[in-house]
Amino acid sequence: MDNIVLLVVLPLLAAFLMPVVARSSEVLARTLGLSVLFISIAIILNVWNQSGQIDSQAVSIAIGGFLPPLGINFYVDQISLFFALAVPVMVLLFWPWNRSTSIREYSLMMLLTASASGLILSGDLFNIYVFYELLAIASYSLVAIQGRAAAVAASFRYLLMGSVGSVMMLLGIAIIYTQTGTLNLAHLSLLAPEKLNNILGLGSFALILTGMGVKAELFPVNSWVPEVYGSVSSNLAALMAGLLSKLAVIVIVRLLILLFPQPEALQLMAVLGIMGVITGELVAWRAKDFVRMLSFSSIGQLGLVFLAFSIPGEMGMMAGIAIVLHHMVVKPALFMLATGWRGSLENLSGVARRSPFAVLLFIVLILSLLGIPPLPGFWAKYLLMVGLSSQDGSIYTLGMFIVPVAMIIEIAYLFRLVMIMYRKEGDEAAVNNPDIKVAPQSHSKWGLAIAASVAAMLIAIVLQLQPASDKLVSLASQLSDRNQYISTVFPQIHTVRMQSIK
Amino acid sequence: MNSTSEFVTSEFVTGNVSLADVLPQMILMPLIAFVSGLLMILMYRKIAARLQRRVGPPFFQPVYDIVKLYGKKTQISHGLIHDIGIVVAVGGYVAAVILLPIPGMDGIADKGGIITLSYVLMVPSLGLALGVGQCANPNGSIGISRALTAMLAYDIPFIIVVFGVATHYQSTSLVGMINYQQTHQWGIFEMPLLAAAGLFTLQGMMGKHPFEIYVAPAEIATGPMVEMSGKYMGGLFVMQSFQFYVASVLYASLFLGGGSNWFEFLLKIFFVVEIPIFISFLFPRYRTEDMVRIMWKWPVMIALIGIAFVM
Amino acid sequence: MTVLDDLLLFTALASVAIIALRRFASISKFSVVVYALATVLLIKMSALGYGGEPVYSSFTVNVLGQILQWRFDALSWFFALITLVSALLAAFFMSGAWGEKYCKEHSKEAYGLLQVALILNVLSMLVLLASGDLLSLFIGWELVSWASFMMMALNPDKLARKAAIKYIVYAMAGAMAFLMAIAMTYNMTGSLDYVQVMQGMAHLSNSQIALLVSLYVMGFGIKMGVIPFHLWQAAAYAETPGAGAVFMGAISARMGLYALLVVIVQIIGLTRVAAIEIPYTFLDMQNVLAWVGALTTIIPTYIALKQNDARHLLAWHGVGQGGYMLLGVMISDSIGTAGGIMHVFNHATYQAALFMTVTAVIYRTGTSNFSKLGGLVTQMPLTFMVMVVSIIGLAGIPPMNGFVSKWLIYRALLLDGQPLLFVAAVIGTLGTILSVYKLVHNTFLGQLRLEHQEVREAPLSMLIPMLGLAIIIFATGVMPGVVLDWVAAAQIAVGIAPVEHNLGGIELVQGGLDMIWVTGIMFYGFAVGAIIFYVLGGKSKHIHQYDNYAGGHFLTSKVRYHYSNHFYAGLMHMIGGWYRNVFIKLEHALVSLVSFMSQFSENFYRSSQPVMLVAVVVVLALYFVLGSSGGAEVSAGVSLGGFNQ
Amino acid sequence: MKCDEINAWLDALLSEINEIEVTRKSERRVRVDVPASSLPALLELLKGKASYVHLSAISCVDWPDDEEFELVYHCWSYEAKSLLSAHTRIPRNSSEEFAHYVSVYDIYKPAAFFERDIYEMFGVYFESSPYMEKFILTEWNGPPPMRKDFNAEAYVNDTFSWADYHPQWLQDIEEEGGGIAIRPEDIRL
Amino acid sequence: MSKLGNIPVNAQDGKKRTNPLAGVFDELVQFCQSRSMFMLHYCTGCGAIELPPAMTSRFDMERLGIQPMVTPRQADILLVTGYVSVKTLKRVILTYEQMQSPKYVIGICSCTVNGGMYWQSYATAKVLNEYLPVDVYIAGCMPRPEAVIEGMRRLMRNIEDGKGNAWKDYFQRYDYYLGNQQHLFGNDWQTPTDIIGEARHYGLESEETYGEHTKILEQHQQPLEPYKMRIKL
Repeated sequence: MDNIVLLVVLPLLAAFLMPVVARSSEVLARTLGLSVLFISIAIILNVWNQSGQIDSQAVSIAIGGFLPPLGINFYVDQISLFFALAVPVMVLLFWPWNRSTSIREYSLMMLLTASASGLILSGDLFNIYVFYELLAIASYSLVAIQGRAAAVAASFRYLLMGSVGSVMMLLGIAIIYTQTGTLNLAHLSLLAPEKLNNILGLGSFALILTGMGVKAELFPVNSWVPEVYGSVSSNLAALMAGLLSKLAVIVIVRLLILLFPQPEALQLMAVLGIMGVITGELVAWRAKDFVRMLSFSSIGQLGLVFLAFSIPGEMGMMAGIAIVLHHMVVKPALFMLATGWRGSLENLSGVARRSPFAVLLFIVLILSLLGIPPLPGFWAKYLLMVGLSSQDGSIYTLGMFIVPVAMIIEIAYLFRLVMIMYRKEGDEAAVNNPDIKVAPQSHSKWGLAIAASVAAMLIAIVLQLQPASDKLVSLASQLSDRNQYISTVFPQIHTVRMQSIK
Repeated sequence: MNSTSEFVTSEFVTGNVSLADVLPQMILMPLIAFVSGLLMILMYRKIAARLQRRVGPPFFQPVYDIVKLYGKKTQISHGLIHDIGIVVAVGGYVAAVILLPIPGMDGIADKGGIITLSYVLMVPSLGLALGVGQCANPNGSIGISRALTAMLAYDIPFIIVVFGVATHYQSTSLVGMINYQQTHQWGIFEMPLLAAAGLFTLQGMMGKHPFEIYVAPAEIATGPMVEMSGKYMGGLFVMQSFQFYVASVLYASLFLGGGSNWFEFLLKIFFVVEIPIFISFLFPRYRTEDMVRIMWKWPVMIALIGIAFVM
Repeated sequence: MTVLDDLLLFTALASVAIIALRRFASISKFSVVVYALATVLLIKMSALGYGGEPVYSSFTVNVLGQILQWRFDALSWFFALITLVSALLAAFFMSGAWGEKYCKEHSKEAYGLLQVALILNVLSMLVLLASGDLLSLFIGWELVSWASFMMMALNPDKLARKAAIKYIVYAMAGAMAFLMAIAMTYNMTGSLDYVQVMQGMAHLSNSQIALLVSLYVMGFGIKMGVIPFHLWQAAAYAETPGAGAVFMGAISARMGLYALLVVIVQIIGLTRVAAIEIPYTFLDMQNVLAWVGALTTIIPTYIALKQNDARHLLAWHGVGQGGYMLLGVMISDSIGTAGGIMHVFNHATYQAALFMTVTAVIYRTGTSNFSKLGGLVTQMPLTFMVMVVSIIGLAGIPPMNGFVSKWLIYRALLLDGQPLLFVAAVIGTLGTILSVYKLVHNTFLGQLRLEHQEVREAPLSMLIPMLGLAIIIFATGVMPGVVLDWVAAAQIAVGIAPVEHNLGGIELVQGGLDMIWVTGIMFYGFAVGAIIFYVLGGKSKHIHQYDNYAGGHFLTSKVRYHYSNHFYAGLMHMIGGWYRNVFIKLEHALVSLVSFMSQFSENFYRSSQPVMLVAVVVVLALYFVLGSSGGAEVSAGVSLGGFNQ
Repeated sequence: MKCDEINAWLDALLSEINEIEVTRKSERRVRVDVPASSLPALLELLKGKASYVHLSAISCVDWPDDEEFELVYHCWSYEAKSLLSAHTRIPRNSSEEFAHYVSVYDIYKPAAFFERDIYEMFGVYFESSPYMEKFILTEWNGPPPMRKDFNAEAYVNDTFSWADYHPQWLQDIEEEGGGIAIRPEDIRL
Repeated sequence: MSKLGNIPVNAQDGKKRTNPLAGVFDELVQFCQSRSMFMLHYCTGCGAIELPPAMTSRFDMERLGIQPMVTPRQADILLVTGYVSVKTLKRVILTYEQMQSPKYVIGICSCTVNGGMYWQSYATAKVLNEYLPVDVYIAGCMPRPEAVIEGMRRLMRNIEDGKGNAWKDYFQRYDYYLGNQQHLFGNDWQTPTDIIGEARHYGLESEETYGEHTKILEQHQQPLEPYKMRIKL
């Protein structure tokens, strides 16, 4: 169980070692990263197998034997383990296989892996900040390293927003620290009802939300998204849209559950989520470019996620997790399809004749994204709607009307695209369009395979709806269970508290 | 609702009609209708002549015309549908008159009621329209398009009147309505506004001046009749006599209490048909859109006010 | 395994098989067999049509605390019968010559896809009809929408693609309204099972019911194409490939009515709907819905009148006839609902037949444009006959079946004392008569064009289903009791008193209808007419179409002596100005609004000073936070403000 | 511009052109005799510069003795309210089938109608006129009937037959009980 | 040279009726035919102006059962009211052929008899009964309404007596009429009506129906077979 720490340590080491090793043997350096990833996956699978009880009981690991609140700890429950697994798996899937890739990029990928794993596992606010910064630096550099001028510009913008975000976050953490004197999450959680249930706590939440929101594509701080996704390789875009944004979301949610019990915090998140949904979808409606369309759609989906998590109670948690997981697999798959389909939408005219399978996959994926039953996306959306309608607040009612409108807009632009793809040969629009500069390329087999497996996974979930829904319920209940977190980290406190209640 | 307590029921309604009862009526009713219709046509032409200070046709002129037309040696057909159109046009009216109760004979009036009747009355028009269509003469088609427009124009007030009457009597059975009127009071006294609107629509239904734009002899060469010769034309003459009869009997049944005996009945129907005839020779012709406009304005308005009183 | 399991499983397997076999030539025959077998399975459940107990599926899914279940009751059975028979006839229709031509014109693949689309439509409709709770209803609903979309999208023309996109956006809007309604229902009643929801509904307030009804009706109404959501349907159905249009026109939009019957009539109950008063009017919600139905009969029918393409004309009528069904159901007495439900059957028969005839005409002549047709009756007499029978049904004139259902609706409106609705219904019927005459005249009557002189009758594979439908239209017109049996059972299933009927129609104290007598008398009349015509009149000679009165003009094949352009000119002088395309403008305005908002949002993402934006937003967020805390702890707020600088 | 001014101006204009003869018959009637070669130029001038925008008619007069056709172009000015008739003479060309002249269709569009008529009736072929084909006499195959050398009586006698005169018509009628109420000689005119 | 009143109507109806009732019936029909005449006045010339007074209140034709009709299909009498130019004659012939038998032609005004004041005109047909079988001529320039009505009554008497059979002559001597028509209109003359087919259909043909002119006609004629309603799968 303790070797879970290796998930952070090994990639970190690899990241620093790789440039060094590369000087002697390039091949070794290249394999080093991969082997670390494989080892990470093996570790997690091992942990999962060993401790079957993790479904019901989370585990806290004190690093270096120092117990929290003084020491730092990793908190391992289903959701964090799942994401910890997702990190190496997805990094592996979207690994820059290209032979010409510089070793620095591999190194940065390893850094990304390490920081992402750390971020999801940390049980400590300061560590979260540190890993977040690491993650941010890794991703700025990864964007910038793409080499293209547009990528550099995008990276700079990303950097600006990210650093402002970091400052905000640091500010928030500082406020929390001044208020409570601790940064351990479990400890904070114990103190929160007294110390943070006030205006300062709320303010710190707002700051942390804005800071983390930069990564999580939260509404006001997401204007980097389209440019970055548009200028980087599809692999990286898939990784960022699919994985990194979700990690940030999960961290925010965890903080929200543990530290900020105020309803205003939820409302703030709901407002920003709604704004994200509506602006993202609206702009995507006008997008003339496939990747840009996906980026804005991604913003919209993240808005949905925030809206879902802002619903108090388990229903919201379930809806949020469902959307997160669904988007986490679907969006990367879409980005993989985008590899062949860059450029103007008009480029894709009649593409269905050349690559029918890719278009079919595309349709399945967007159907699920839109929430068409019985595909998994529907159940997520269903939970969201039920959750929204169960709340009284006007903001949720607004959300309940905004989400369908957003979906209608989304279907309009996505199926407009599908229709373009199925255009007849010799269509006058296709022939005379000045926008067409590049002919669509064929997809890499790897990208198609990923998309196909995702589609297959979606269908498999449909066939196994019952177990999948059970799993979702247990995930949600564990994530939303504050007491379990506290009692896992501080077993003794829990018992004391229980006794005192009795 | 001023007559809810006096709920119209008819002893005929629940009784089963046997074919043996109906069979003689099936022969007699069209015959009566035909003969009365011929007389009405004669009256129409006579009144026209007298209004124009002419002598007018001899008594048997309608018969002469029909016999002559059927006696034509040669006649052209534009195809089977042309023939069938005439058959349906005549046959539809034959069916319609059996649905119209007259003194002593109810036909199958209680099997249909007034809604059915008003839709059966569309069958001849449709049949004729099909027949004319096959003539491949645009004059005919224009005529039919105008005739159907005219039907749209006068059917809306007509149907409002029918609704008002049926609501008033709480029944769609013509037999029931007539019985009620004979035992109580004529519809025209209970629903004067509806009766007035009904008279207006009657004018349109008869297809005479001022609403005869669809035949417009000088402009579209009598429209639907343009390619009709011999027995085809004769069929239309027969149909016209039925048309007069049906319109007047319907009106008499709805508002004038039908007829308890033959004398009264004939007096009523000839009186009813006389009014539109007089009107028709005093007015020039309306264009199609003006006809639609006038039909949708005055009778509809009057009938709606009438309904407001009845409801 | 119940029969329902068999049916669903069989259809599902058949869809898989058809998808797999779609490139083979024998697919058309195979699919006919499939639909025939499915129909047999359905007939095995025919006890349902006569008041039998509902048949449950043994297959359930437990997901997220919901038990999804499937069952068939009389209403489902009635709709399923129409679905399967339409599918069977459509499949038969496309199995022969039409299919070959379609393969030649498009491709074998396209034909296979059409078959796939058809079976998927049937499957999804069966799933929808079998749904036993709101969630499974929604799933079926969406499946139907997407299957329909697939069918529509098969036509690669630009117009068709546009129509399909429009459809799917509308359908999504409907589905979203439905989903919202389901979510609310769940939260209000705690369940989505029909029975429990029904019990839960009793405790809801009128305003809650009003909200639910509005949402549900919007969801279902979009599918039915009721005003103001009628814009998508006609173009979408008309542009569907021939045989597909037959099926779609017959039944697809009626799924909306099914859902409406289940949810509004059965679960919520029309008495609850009627109890909702609309403020500042004399109307209640039920009246409003009835008026929606009435307007739906009028407006699309008169739009149909202006069409110049047979397929579009028919499709617009499909929309209009949906209004009758809604109107009938909303009268809420046993006769009216019987009329509404029966009209589904009747409409399916004649609409399918009409689309088949038009498709046959297109098959032979290559066009359905009125200005390019005419005089085909001599070349395609049987097709003409089918069309005449069907248009008589569509126009609601005795003795065809359309009359019976419309009669029931009129009768119910009379009994209910609804003069304006009654007039509206009649205006719709009259408009129908006008436009069906335009249809039959401009395709089959009038002058035959030179290029159509060698046109032949539709091939047998297309004729057989057409003639079959014509027989059904007539037979159920003469003996409406056959259908009324099923309708009555369906009425019981949705909790309405069944209509009292006999084989010939309705017996009512205040004036009934006996179609056997009426038809008998009509045919007696025709016989008399025929005697007068054929026996008393002399011999006639059949002449050439150029031997025609033209004011002394000599007609030749060079002269087009035919009236099809601007058909109801006089009427259009009067009402032409009333066609203002209000709804189209409304739609455009909505799109423009979205476009405007989209541009507005785009500005945000284009902002060149993102950091400033972030700062502004943080300040705003803090302001929100402080504001929501009621202005307490001002000092803290000030200090935070200081930090921010 | 007033009528007088136009007239004065027109007179000045015409006086400058050679070979033409202008006769002002009244304030609103001008006759211009012009050689065939300069007629189109004159018309061009009239239309373009002198407001004679309306060609009311073209008439043709057959002068068999002179072996000439006289063509008269009637032009109307709405501003001057005056009618100008341009007379020209073209050779009759009796030996050939047609006389020839140029069309003024490109100046006055209505000329097509008149030229077609003259072609049919007089056999004057107008070069570059758009419709030089049969017009009113669709059944006519003979020579142009309005030429003075066309003998209509001979043609009619040649083509048609006549009903017999029935001298006893009055007796027949009187036998049947009819008759003439007022005899022709009693009619006072 | 044609002679009115001398029209050789060779054959009566093909079959002789033996049933005495049938004879009564025929007489009834003839009587009705004479009492109900729908006229189509082809207003070719000045004579047309005499018809309105004949129809309206002063003289009232309707008391004789005569009323105007607007299409040849419905009409029994063709009134040719004045000179007939060659071009008009074509239309007159077409109109006549489109009328349904029994049908009658009345030539009003002297122009129809012998060209009248247009006797010299190269464009006017002179003797109408060379091209159509004329039942009655009403001479005069123009005849008064009384004369018109008298002419109508003459026609009525003829019909009643079974003498108004000029229409049969058109079928039976079609070749003669066609020859005259071709003389004026040229050899490619034809109408869309199929007179020969009609004569065959109703048994009205005779030997003189056919001849050299009909042969010319058959060479030029567009086929006039009607489109048969038929089921060709």
